[in-house]
Amino acid sequence: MSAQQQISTTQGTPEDRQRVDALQRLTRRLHVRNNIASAILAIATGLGALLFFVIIIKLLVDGVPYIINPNFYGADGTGVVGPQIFNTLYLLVFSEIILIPIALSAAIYLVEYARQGPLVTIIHFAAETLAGVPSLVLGLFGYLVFSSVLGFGLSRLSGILTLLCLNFPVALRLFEDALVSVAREQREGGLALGSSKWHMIRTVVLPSALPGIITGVVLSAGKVIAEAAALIFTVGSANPSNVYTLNPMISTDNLTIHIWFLKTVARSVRIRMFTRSIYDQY
Amino acid sequence: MAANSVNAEAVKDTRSKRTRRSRFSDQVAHGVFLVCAILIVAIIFGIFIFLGFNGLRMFQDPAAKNFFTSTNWAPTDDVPSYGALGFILGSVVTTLLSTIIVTPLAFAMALYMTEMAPRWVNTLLRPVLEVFTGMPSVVIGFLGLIVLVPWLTKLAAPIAPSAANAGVGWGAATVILVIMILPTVVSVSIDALNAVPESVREASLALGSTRWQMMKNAVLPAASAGLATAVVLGMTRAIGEALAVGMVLQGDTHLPDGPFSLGWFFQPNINITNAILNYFSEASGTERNGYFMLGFVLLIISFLFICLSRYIASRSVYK
Amino acid sequence: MLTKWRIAIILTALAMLSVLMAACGSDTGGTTASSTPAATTASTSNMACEKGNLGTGGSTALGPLVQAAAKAYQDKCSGANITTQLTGSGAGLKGAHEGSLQVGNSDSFVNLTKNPEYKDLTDNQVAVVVFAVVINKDVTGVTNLTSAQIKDIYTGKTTNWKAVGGPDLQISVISRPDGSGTRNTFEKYVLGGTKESVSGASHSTAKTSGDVATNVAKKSGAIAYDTVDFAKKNNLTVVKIDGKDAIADNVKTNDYKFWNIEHMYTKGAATGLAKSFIDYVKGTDGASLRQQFGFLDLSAISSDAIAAKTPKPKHG
Amino acid sequence: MAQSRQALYDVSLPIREKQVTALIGPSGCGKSTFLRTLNRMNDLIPGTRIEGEALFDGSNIYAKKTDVVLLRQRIGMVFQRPNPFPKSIFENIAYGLRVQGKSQSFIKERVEASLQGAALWDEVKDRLNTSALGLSGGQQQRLCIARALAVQPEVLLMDEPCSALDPIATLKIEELITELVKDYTIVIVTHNMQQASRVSHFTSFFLSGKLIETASTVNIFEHPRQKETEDYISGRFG
Repeated sequence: MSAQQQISTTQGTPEDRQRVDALQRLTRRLHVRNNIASAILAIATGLGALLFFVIIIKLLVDGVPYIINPNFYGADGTGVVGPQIFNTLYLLVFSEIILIPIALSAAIYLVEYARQGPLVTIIHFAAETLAGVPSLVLGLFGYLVFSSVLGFGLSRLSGILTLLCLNFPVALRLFEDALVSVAREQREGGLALGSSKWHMIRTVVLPSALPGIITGVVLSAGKVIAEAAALIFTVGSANPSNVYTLNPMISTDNLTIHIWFLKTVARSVRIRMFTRSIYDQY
Repeated sequence: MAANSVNAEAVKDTRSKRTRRSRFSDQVAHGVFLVCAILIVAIIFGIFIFLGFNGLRMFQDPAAKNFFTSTNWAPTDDVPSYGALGFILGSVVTTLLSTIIVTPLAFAMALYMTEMAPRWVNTLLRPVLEVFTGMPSVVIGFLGLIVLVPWLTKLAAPIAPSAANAGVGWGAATVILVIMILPTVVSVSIDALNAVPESVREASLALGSTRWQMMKNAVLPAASAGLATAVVLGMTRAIGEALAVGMVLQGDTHLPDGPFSLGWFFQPNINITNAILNYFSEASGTERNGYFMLGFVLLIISFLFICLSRYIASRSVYK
Repeated sequence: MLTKWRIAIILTALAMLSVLMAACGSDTGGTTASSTPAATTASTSNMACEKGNLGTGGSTALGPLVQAAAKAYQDKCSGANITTQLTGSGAGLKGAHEGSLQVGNSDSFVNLTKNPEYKDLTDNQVAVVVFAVVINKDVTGVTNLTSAQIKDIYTGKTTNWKAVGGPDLQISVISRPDGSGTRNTFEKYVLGGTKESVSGASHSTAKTSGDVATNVAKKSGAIAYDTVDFAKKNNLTVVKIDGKDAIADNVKTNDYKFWNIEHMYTKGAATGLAKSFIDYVKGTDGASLRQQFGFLDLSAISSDAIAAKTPKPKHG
Repeated sequence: MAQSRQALYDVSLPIREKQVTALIGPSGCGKSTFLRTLNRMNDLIPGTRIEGEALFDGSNIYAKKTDVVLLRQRIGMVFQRPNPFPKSIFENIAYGLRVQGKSQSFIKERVEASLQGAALWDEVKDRLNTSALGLSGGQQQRLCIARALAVQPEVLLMDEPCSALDPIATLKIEELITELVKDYTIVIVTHNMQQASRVSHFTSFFLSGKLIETASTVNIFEHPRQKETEDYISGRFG
């Protein structure tokens, strides 16, 4: 930009001069305060960031030697996590298989079918409340309902169902966002062609919302991989020896429970070492 | 002509059949979706009912009447006592303390990142924050155990009652909670600050405020509801955090001896989640219901937090 | 949305990485698992194999035996999946009662006065476990403790090793949690029915047998109780109780009192895989495993000794 | 920031004290950008580059030693859309004074004076503590003017202050401007030529980032010297 302009004011009157001088002194003080505050903010951010980076670096430095060691993934003996990785993935895959259709259906209902009203408010409130329930409490609930009352025992199935409770509100929210973001015109275009609502949703809304749905799936997957408290009472903390099966009724531990169990139950130095690298799989 | 009309009939017929079928499938789909949506309500009701029923059943036992008033949790004594106040105190103290530490730090980070930081800082820090928001709590607890606890043991030995145990307890738990909830509170605060329209900032600057005055007097008040929500969310997370905190608390069922003091923060201590985590699986009878009751207490507290955050959010100016 | 996507990509990449690694892991893992069958028991078998899933859990003292037996059983009988949780006797009984486990392993009899609801559990006695009082290696000169001395330590009356003939060193008392079968046995047969009542900074609770072993080895001036087997395998110093060594001969006659019968409780009578597996643990097939993990056979114990450990049914 | 583009070329324009100077021109002609250079609000847009100088009170606004905060305290601004803070009416007006750390009694006095100056006092005097967001659009805009007046600036920049308002509210603002000019130097950007002719003493016509013509309002509307100006004023394009 190139510009030249001039604003003229009264040069002369002493009152004006005085006023400007006073303002000048004031702003100088303000600048000092501004600089102090900015420095404090920057330092706080620096400290926070330092904390996070130190943790990441610590995990990487301690974990990588195990990550690249194939024995680490073995099935048998101390200091191997082959079964735990398998179980983490098992829980991940099957909990998503149950979660996706249910949460997606609920999201479709809320976005496409439901009229604004008490029901929708209740469902949203329920979802928000469920999202705030501590996972340990969900674990107690899972133990009561799935392990004891329904008789699934300590099993992968109980764990998967508990994970469904844990992830339902998260996935519902993300799926809803994904569906809402599909443009109105696209829907109307579909309906105008005379297709039924469900047909329109299947052929128009779902494909357009796919990226958002995938985001929801991946984010809920992150929660499954990280979860432990909800699973301790529902899938247990031990493995049968032939763990590589799809059998949903057996009790198995996952990576996070494994670390917890080792740290509180079996503390041997060697085992302690390898758990550091768990984050890296995550 | 006749052939034509027959054809038309046939076409009409198949068409109506198809519409009927599609209308039917639409209704089935609608029903299924409704059931799935209702399921979430059923789950949350189920949680309240099952935990509440099992938890409140403990009060059939007259020994449980001091649940909220005593700190003596001794379920296997000859005269059992079910005072859970110590657990509740532990959860409340660590949660409040970590919130008090996190709040200014998180607001400072969020302000810096939204109002002042060069772009590369955000590019670098945002993904880190997101990853830490989803970090397994076990990993943090584990790091706490191998890094923080030995370090605190050395540092806090002079003020702790037992030098060997000085690293564990409420102090370590508070630090762990700070690491656990800081990313959440920062992320939500950043969203709240970003929701404040640029015009508010312009208005402040045009009136001759410095950037700091703009943040303090215009942006923070405008984002106050969102920021409060962030803090409440952090507290919800903190009060329910189990494994990471349990790993560094290492207390049994009793508060330390003596009056509440600084030393309490640097010796094995207790909270609600640690009690459930360690003793639920072995408990039976009234004690078992006692742990359900503790779970129910957690549930109620987090429910109140959710209600609070909803109330705050409903009052927010910018969404 | 953009950040979400970035995270999504990071997570997907990591997830795929771990799938890849797990795939490699399970390849090698599968072969190691199947290449180490329990050859010792292969020939003697005339047992009936059962298929299905069995969740066992509870006592951390009995746990290693059950785990090893489960592995041997599964190697022999494909189609059986047996899991063993090491969570404590109380948890085993509770699990069996509430249905989260099919078999509850316990170091002690069900206490029906305290837990009347457990009357639905059926007792299956499988072996005898011997416990020991163990001390940290710093405590020199202490080789024997009387029941009374141990009682004083665990009720907080004695706080220094000097009082029982040891060095001038604070006693660090390690307990097991309430509900632990080991603790019940300890209180009943060593403390003579008195409850432990130590608290404060010199007291700590170890959740499992393995945890006890680690803590005693680590903590200066520590005293604890654990199974003889864990004590031996972790090279802990075992003390005599009332002058009696923790050896089989003293147990058979009940001269050494700190032992108990190991139980595998089932809800109702054991059937199917549960019955088959319990028979395996206590039968001839499990003999070598029992020996390996330091358990004595029930048949080796005098009937008087057994009777002394069995709770008398109440009169009236 | 996909594209960078020069918004203004060789603009040279005097602004006279205690007069209303109107900047007119079609959308995107650079008149708002020009206005924002006068109190350096364009600093807020990342990647802006400025050459040349703007003289205010004898010194260059773009000189290195210029204190932007001081500058903005002396040159107030009213924006296109009313942008009250989500605070009470009183706190909105008091904002700039609090920034300057004035005493409470002084603030009270100034708040009333500025609200009266902005012809809003009678409408809001009974509800000074209610939220400013509850006011109508026209009231909000007058509130923003009052807010700018409260700190007693020497110059008032107005960026299409009426574009988001209905005709009645617009009329009120226009009346207000003619009142204010007795004490303030006002620069107003408007796309509404009638408005420019009603309120301003001098008018400058911008087109594609260039200053085409600047003259007294009467002259520019009745005897435009440039062809483009004439075309625009007579409504032949724009």
